Amino acid sequence: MKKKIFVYGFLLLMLFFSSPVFADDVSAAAVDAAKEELQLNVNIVWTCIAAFLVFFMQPGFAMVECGFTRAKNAVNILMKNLMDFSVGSIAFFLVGFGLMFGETNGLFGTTLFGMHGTSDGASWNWTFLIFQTVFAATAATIVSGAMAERTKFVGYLIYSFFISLFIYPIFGSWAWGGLLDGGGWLEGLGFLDFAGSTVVHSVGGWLALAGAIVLGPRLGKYAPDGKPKAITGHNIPLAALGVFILWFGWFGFNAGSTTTGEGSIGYIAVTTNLAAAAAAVTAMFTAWIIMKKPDASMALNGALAGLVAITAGCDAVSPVGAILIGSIGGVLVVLSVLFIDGVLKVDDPVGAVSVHGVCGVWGTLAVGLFNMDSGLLYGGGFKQLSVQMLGAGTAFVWAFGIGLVLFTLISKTIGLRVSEEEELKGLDIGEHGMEAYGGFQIFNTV
Amino acid sequence: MKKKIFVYGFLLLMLFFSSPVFADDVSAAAVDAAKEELQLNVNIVWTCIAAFLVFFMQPGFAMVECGFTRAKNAVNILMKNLMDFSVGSIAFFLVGFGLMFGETNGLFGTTLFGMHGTSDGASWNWTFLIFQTVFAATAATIVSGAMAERTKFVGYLIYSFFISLFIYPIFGSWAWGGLLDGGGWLEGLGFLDFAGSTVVHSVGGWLALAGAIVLGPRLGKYAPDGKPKAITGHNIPLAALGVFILWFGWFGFNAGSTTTGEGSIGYIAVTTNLAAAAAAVTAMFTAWIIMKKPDASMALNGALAGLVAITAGCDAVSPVGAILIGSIGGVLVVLSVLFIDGVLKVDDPVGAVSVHGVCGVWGTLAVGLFNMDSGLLYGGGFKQLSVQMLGAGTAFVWAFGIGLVLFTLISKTIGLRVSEEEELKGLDIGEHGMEAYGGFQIFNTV
Amino acid sequence: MKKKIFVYGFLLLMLFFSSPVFADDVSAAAVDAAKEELQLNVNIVWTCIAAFLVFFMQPGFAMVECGFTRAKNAVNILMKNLMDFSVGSIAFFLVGFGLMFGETNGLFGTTLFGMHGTSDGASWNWTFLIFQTVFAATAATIVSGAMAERTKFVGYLIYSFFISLFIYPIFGSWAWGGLLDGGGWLEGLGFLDFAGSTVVHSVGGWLALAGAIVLGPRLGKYAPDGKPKAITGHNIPLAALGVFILWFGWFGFNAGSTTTGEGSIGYIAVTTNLAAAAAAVTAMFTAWIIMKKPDASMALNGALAGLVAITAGCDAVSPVGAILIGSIGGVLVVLSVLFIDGVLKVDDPVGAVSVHGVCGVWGTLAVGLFNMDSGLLYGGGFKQLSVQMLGAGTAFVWAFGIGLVLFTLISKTIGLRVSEEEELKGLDIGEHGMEAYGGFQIFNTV
Amino acid sequence: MKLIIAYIQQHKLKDVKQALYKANVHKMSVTNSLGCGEQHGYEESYRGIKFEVNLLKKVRLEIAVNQEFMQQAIDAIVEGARSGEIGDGKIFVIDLVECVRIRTGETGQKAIG
Amino acid sequence: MKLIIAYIQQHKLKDVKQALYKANVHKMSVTNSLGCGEQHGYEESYRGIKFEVNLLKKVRLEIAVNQEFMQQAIDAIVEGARSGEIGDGKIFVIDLVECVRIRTGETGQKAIG
Amino acid sequence: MKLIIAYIQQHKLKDVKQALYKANVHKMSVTNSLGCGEQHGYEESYRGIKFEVNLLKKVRLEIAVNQEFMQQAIDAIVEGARSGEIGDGKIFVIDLVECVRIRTGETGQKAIG
Ligand SMILES: Nc1ncnc2c1ncn2[C@@H]1O[C@H](COP(=O)(O)OP(=O)(O)O)[C@@H](O)[C@H]1O
Ligand SMILES: Nc1ncnc2c1ncn2[C@@H]1O[C@H](COP(=O)(O)OP(=O)(O)O)[C@@H](O)[C@H]1O
Ligand SMILES: Nc1ncnc2c1ncn2[C@@H]1O[C@H](COP(=O)(O)OP(=O)(O)O)[C@@H](O)[C@H]1O
Repeated sequence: MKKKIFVYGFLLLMLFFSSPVFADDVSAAAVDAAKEELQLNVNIVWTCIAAFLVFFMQPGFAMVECGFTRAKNAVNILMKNLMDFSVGSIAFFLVGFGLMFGETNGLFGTTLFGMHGTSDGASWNWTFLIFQTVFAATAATIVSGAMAERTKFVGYLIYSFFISLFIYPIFGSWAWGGLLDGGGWLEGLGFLDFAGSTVVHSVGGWLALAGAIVLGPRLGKYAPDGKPKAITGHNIPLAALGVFILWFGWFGFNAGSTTTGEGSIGYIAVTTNLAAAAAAVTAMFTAWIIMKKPDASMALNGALAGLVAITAGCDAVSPVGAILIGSIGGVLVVLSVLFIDGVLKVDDPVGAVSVHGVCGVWGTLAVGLFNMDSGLLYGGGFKQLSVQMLGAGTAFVWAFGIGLVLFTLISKTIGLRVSEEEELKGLDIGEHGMEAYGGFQIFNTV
Repeated sequence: MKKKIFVYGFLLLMLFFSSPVFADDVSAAAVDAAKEELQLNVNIVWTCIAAFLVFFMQPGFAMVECGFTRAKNAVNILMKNLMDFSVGSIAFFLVGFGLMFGETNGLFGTTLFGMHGTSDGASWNWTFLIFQTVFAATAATIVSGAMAERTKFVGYLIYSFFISLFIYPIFGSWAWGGLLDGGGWLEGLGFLDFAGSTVVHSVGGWLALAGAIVLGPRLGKYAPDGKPKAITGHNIPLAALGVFILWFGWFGFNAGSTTTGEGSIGYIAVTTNLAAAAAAVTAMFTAWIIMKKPDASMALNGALAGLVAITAGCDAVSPVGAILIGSIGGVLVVLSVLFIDGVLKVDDPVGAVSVHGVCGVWGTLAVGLFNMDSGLLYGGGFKQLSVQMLGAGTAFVWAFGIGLVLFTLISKTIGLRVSEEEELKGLDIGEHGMEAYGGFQIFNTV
Repeated sequence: MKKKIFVYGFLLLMLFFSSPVFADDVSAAAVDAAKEELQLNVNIVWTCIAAFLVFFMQPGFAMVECGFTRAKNAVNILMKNLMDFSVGSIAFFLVGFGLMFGETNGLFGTTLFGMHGTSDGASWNWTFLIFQTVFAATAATIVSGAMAERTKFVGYLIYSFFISLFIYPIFGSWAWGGLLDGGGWLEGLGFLDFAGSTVVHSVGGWLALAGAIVLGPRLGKYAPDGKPKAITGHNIPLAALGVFILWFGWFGFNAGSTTTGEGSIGYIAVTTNLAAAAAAVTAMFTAWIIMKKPDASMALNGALAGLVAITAGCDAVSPVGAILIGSIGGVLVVLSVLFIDGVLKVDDPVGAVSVHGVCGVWGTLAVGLFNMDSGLLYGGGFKQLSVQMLGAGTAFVWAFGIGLVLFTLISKTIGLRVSEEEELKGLDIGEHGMEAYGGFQIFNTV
Repeated sequence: MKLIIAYIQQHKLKDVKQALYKANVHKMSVTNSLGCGEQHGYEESYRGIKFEVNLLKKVRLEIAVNQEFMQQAIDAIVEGARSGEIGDGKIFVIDLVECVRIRTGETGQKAIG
Repeated sequence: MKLIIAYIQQHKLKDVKQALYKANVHKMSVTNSLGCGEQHGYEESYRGIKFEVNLLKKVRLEIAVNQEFMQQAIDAIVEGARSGEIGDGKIFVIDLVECVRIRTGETGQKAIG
Repeated sequence: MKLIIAYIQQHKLKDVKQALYKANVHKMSVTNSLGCGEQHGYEESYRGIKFEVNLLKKVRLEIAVNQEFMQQAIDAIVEGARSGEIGDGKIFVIDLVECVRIRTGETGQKAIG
């Protein structure tokens, strides 16, 4: 964006000083200026709408997480989703955006706090801010799913605040800072993550992993012999609605990351859609083979896995590449859920770690393979792939590391987990003093 | 919009008659014409999409109202929301739009009925009509929440029809008529209500108050000693989904009110989002302090309160101003709900009067304080503030006054309230002969 | 689109070779080129967003179908909706799109398979592909509603695959092929179906009819004496949400079918909205008169009926025409549901045949009556009307015919219907081994 | 000791509870139930088909009382639940052999109240 | 007078109701229940974990009858509910001491039907 | 034969089931119930109004046993359900006159287990 403005400005100047000024020269400049202005308006309209779509992913997450957990904790999960977005929006406006996109000291941005220095009104920066705010909120909200049904509400508010305040923004500045005034070492090395398989999803996923580990599993999740037991979700229609909403919002997430209203958004919409579709299908068949039935929760997670996986490379892989990336993501997510649940014995009620963490890594590496310019399969050698590995690895170290520290600190001080009795009775009564489904008869004990 | 067309038309004419016609003069005019045409297309695309987002607020309201009331009245609430939009769309097309935006006789518009005189096809007026239709429907649908669980369906159809037919349009013509062919005395005085804190929300809120008063409280709402009793909602996940949908749609509501695709829409999206986020947080903490638990219904209403409050000034206050406006709105809505319920003893099942009426007034006055041009806090003196007070007061007198008359008339003639037995058994069986949740076991008596 | 590019290209060439080249001529060409480029970008942004809205109709269908059927089959219906979109997206990309829009051999397209020959990146074709993919998926998903609660999941996957693979695309090529590289005999005759009352909805509706006939009614649907019995839906709020989502998405469906960001989209939004509103009202009153109560399921279906009916002529009828088309559609859908259920004794749990098949035909014929250019009521004679009849009739023969063959084949081989015991226990347990509402108490037997 | 089982109209629960309180019966258990009795069901209509709902929603009360409270409990239920129309419900009484208060382990008559 | 309590498979309710009607038993109350018996639960799988559902959904009938109707009511239930497979259910019979029709205040045998 | 009816706290069901299994009681039926007893309800607050929920959610167990299992079943329930606080619940015992296994038609004591 900014670059273009300079280029055109420069052209304008050149034209101005070139003599003799021919009539058509002047008007060529005028045409360019008009074009630039209009294109900026198109970009703003497009990017704003994309931001709204990404905002709409918030109820998508809320419905998925609510539907895949038990009725007695439904209010709690909804409040968490509402509050991480609310608290996060303000934290990101005041601090996070500056850390991520301000002029960098090499490690993080140091200007633009509270949008300082940006004129109120028509500046592109505001559009960019709303777009980036909803991205930050996506990273933050991923965590709540993995920590559902046992986390203290106060503890949740605190860690959610820190994620939007600095954990997400600082990593973000390394990979995406150059999109505005910043510039980070990862992007400097050529790390490609178009819409955030790593920056948003893996970071969220690894934070979620840290949280789930520190918390420990829900009561009754593992039998005394260590065998995992199923704790079924209470409202699959709601969860399915959530997945469809996420898919819908993801068009804004991926295609909107152009922040430019032009041809490639149609292309990105196609790759995004194909990857999601392929992943839903392969996840269903994988579940069908392993568990003998086409499990709906796996198919739904499969669609999300495909979306996460294509996020990094949606602009730069072929449609067939997209189908492959999605297909592998769909298989991966099922295996990963089974592995984390059954082998690692980490209790992640909605599969957030597998969907966002694991498939985020897969999508990031897939760029190294399928990128039509620099990917291994297109003769680009191992260079891109190794940069992608570095980026994905850094995200893991940063997010999982800080996550462990943060959650342990909260756990040792104000406490991260509710009491056993509260967990049995449900967090809705315990934390919020209300029920999700007043009047309905529900077997809370099942 | 219109003005621009005249300006450019004028320029075109001037250029045409200026002689000798230089090559670059002509092309400058051509550039302007092309630019104008393209910008119009951008505006149309943007305004249409914003209108669709505002349309989507209809299910937002439907889900909030349905979720916050009891299962036995769920079908009824949904039918009301469907029908007020349907009946209202037609009434507004035939009459309301003309009253609001036709050439005015000083009190209301008198042309454009049924869009008379507008050529079919590409005219901007059609885009403007769809945008204004969904606004009118928003005002109309607010009322159903406050009158839920006890209003006769026939009575509802009638008053809903009148709201879209003339109650909303006539007030609207005073504040917004000049957006098309009209022009009203309030806007003439300098009344500022960018996207409708007063025009849409307060008007809806005060009609809702009148309705709730004429109807009286639901059976069992007040103990014999006058103490209010809680009648809990039956589906909080649905209500939360509704709030998220409303938030999503509100981006169209506020940013779309530019009806122009340019830079300020990003800015408006930012202020809108910050106000909503801040209000959700302060409402939660207010509820937490007063009731010892972070009540979800209050936090959800808080988000809506912030959205209503920022609506009037979203284009003209600073982001920090937006946070303050939202924060105060969030506190206000909680206190107002408690006051209306506990002191006024008016039974408003979903808090519509507090959210739309009270916070609409707050948002309107806040323009007089926080407007960066004319607000009291920016050295603009009391002038703007007093005009804002006048506007908010007029809205109250008009909407509450007409509301009392209308509802009393319906009540005395065809009847406004269902029988006691029907209320106990539920309006779904009584009015529609069907159940919302066939097969589910529900304790209707609780 | 394509045509315009040629026109402008031609102009450019002409300008280039015209001598002497005047300064303003050159810049006029430059202006045109810039304008063309920008308008293309506007078109891409608009068409992509419209495509996303149409995608969002998928959860609309899913919620409507889920809500109008029983809780014990909810997971199954959701999986079907997820999978028809997923499988269909891939089939349409690989084969369907080429059959529909590739260069035609007279009967169907033979190029563009897997988008062969389309350069990756900014080409308009990608935007067109995503837009057409979501249309194909709409046709496919209509069928699941009519076949709900008794169809084997495997059978569903198979027929759904074939619909997107060739059944929908080949008919589509006859009416719409000329929108890209193809060209069909129906459009050649002057058949008008702007957004697909016939191409999408009737085709889906007649396939649904074939499926419902081959399957036979659900157990308990007809008493031994042949009298139909009501099998009530389990979640009307979800169904109502679905209808509102569909209405929202339909703005993309109809207005997006311009694939151009210009004035007529506002006009189309108005006609679409008025028809839907009018139909909801007339359907409600029709039900009220016949069944003595304003049945919500009929009013909701009414809104959909109006949307289907206006789809063919939304660009070319007057607003008053739209109200009439919708009003008649609303009456028709109620009568049709009663007729199909009570006289034909075909069990269509959600009314898909009436909404999409019957009202699709009505909307197609209505173009022959209400089209402001060629309609009978506008003095255009019977010509248009007869072409519309031919098109609607062809759709019936094609879709219903192939449907009968396909479903019978599946039924005879792998089986189309679940066992009686599975039907009684619910397809969720039988096909997917899980429940939709874990923990809730539900009377499955009612 | 007796166990009283009563089926009443859903919307009469509040009145019955009040009547029982006045009769000094404070303990009870409430369950949802579908009932099929003399009341012939109302007509629901759904998508144009009227159908008789012959399993009507009822509330089931279970009240354990000492012998001497039995009659006043029954009277209270009748008082609270009667509207005089078909569907008002039924009361069944059975013998209770034993009663245990889990918290204290008390048994018999002193455990009941 | 007897009170018959029967646990049956959910999807057999329709057949049982029909059999009871034929046996001239028209009144009953139906409740949802989870049962744990010889039937060992089916396997659900959710997110990859199979688990045995050992509380199975059953329907609970409660039918008050006069002595002379008892056997034919039991036979009807058995006829309607039996499939021969584990999980078919159980019937329990207890003595009914009193019965009151709330609407009329009638008691005893004439109140039951 | 006896029919044991027990009302317990919802979240104690798992423990009670385990205790019953240990006592060799494998069969039971479970229902949802709202109870009103000595436990005075907790305070919910909704939209700023605190209200006392005086119908508390309970789980209702129904267990048919042969005489000789009765005491150990009662003991097991008490063991699994007792926390010592108000709201722990109650156990009621009534006489069972007959018992039929629908699958086989067996009656009496051998049908019960
Ligand atoms: N013989 C019975 N066995 C079991 N439940 C019964 C019996 N008779 C009535 N009920 C229950 O009582 C409810 C009310 O019965 P109904 O016949 O309508 O009352 P009434 O005859 O007093 O008007 C029924 O819906 C059913 O739940
Ligand atoms: N002893 C018992 N006490 C209470 N309920 C029982 C008892 N035995 C069986 N049931 C109920 O009957 C249902 C069917 O029992 P089951 O043992 O599967 O039948 P069967 O042994 O005849 O095949 C159980 O799910 C349970 O609800
Ligand atoms: N007399 C009774 N009749 C019916 N149900 C009862 C009776 N007493 C107690 N219950 C049931 O038992 C539950 C627990 O009773 P509660 O009085 O709280 O126990 P406790 O006195 O042992 O602390 C109640 O909620 C209610 O469901």
